[in-house]
Amino acid sequence: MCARCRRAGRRRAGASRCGVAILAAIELRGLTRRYGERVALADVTLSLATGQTLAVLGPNGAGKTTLLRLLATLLRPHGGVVEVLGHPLPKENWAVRGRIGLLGHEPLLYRELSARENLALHGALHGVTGTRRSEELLAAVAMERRADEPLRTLSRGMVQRVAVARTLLHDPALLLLDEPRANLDPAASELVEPLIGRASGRTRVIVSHDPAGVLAEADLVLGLVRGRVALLAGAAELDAAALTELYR
Amino acid sequence: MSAPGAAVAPRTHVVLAALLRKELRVELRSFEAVPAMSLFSVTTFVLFHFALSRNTLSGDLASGVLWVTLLFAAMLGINRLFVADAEQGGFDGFLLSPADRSALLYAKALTLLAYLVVLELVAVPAFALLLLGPALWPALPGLLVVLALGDLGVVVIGTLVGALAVRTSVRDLLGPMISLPLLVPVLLCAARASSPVLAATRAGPLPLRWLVTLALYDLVFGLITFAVFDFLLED
Amino acid sequence: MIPLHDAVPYVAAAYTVFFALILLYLAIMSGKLGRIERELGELTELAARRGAGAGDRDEP
Amino acid sequence: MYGKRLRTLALTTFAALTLTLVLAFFWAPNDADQGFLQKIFYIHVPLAIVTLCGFIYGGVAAIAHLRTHDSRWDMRSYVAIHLSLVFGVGVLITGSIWAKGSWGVWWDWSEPTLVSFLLIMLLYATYQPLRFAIEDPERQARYASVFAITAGAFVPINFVIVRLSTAYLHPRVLGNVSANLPGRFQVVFYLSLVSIALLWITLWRYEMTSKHASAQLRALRRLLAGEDEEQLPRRSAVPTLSLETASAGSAEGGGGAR
Repeated sequence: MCARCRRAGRRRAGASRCGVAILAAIELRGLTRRYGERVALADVTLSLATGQTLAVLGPNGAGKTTLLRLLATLLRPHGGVVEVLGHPLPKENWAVRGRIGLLGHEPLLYRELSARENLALHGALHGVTGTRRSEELLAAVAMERRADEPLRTLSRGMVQRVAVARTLLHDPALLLLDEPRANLDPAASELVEPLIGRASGRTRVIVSHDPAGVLAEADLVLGLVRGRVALLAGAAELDAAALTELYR
Repeated sequence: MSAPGAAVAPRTHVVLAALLRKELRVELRSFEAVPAMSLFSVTTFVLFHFALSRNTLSGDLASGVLWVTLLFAAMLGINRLFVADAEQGGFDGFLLSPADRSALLYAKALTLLAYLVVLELVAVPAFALLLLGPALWPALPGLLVVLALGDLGVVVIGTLVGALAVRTSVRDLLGPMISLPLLVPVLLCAARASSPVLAATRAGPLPLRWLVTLALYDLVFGLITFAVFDFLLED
Repeated sequence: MIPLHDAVPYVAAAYTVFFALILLYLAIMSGKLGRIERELGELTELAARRGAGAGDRDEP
Repeated sequence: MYGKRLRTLALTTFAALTLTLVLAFFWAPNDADQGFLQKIFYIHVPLAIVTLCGFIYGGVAAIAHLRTHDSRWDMRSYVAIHLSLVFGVGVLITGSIWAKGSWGVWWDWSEPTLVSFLLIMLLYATYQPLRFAIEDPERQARYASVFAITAGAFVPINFVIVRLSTAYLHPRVLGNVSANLPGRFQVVFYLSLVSIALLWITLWRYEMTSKHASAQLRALRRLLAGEDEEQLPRRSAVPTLSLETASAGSAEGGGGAR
């Protein structure tokens, strides 16, 4: 039972709702999301067990980012059932927020503030007390030396590393990564691997345009074309050819 | 492999303090809003001097000029209020956290109030120096009361309209276009309330009728803003 | 109390403005109706072509 | 589904309006001090009242939209405000004609209804630009509803405060003219109020029917032409109806409207 559910007075014993070892980290049944009259996501159904990695592939505008933002409780589903970390969305957004780490194209950091100040703000928003965790992460992404300079003076790669530290500051149970390796040079990629890579042991959803690369890390692969599920299979059964066919 | 325990949901005042610290730092380092507002107000007084070709003002005219200037200077603050959050992903960063949504409303309202107070620290003395006929000192206590209530009105409407207009394509136009009509009652009550205080002969008493109306207006729109603000964030 | 014949033009003006406004509004709305009608025409034609093209299913 | 009772509604409105005109001009006596000019009163004041109620209904529909996330409420709010804006223009013009007739000036700051109406129109004139400035249809609808609620609350408050300020200057007799009208005036006034309200409702349903028809037309086009051929939706302030909810609730739609 996570701390928040206990505090919220959830006494229903044995409820799968927030049992610690919940089976499926993500459960989608017939998920739909519209953009005005057009469909952004139509009838997406999948189940991702805790600790596994889902790779989401597909041409631009297929709804990959929409799916990611929806899982991050930033977008409301228009239809279907969405359960993240055992909590149905959007009814129990509160229980899921703070347990999700979103790393997207935007670092979600203030350029005028330094890395430490940004992490302090993010920590306060998430109820993370003390600076032990943020110092640890700054060291992990090798940014502790330039942690007090405003971010606007840092390079895009460095900001992305601080963004990785932000994503992990509140120790999320689920990582949502939108092309995490963009803007990262090989050395930096190596550095963040234990944090957001397979080695981190967290449940992950990765949106990527590099089928071969992501195939190695994924347990489950979802192919989206114009918002519809074009392909949903275990990574083992797929090869790069099937994936490139997706982009034709 | 148990799911890592979630951090307990943060208490609102902790979040509020963090947001205010951020606002203070961002403003002190980028100096976007406050200097512009203060300079704008002094320049506007000079414009009024030439436009009305009057060396000193008092009574209705003085309070009118003062309040119109403060209102337009406030427009600059309202336009800048949410820009940093909209452009640098501040909204998403905040929405991802379990923090209470209205903490952002309180933080932004207090920030706008701080903008206005600093603005008035510059504008009111400048006004007294440049245009005000009667002495400022006897009028100051009454004027401060009206300024306080007027600022509340501007803060309530400004925060709501600032959030409404910031993520649109014509934000600098839409902000003032929507907030000015909504602020007319605030301007009306504030100007009527402060005109006897700035009277030429002796600083007269504050008209209670306008103060009460202004306070009620602030209260009603404060409740409305509180009720609808969250809908501006959720997607 | 302004004399009768002075008042008539104002009253007439007010009522004509009222009706003119309503008629203008109806004109705009009928423009929209025209557009809907034209688009429907296009679609029925598309459906007919689609129906003929398919050939096997008998279109209702 | 909105067109069902439209014809009967239109006929009743037509009958009510003609009856009002006939009674206003041939049955009601001339006013003691305003004379024949007072006839404008039968158009101007009911139009103002109906327009204000239209704006307030726009706010109520917006509240329903925010609570239920149902795009039909957003459409109702949009059409109500759009129509009230058109009526509001009528109020301002007839008001200034009346001011010209009775006080010799096209605009009179001491007439509270005119002043507060100008303010309300200035505020609601930003409704369309606000909608047009937001591209994402979902967010457009939500921001428009937030605006409609705030502006809807502003309408009565502003009416009171402006009346407070002008009456404070020099009280006008016109303030409560509709209250102490002798018999015949009162009958014609309320009849006119009812008929203009009916007119507003008829036009509202008429526009709802038209908007709903074009929404279904676009859906039909998507079905026939398939997804890809459909070009990017051009930006518009008009709300988009998500038809699943709309068609699903068609039975309710007819009854529930207004």
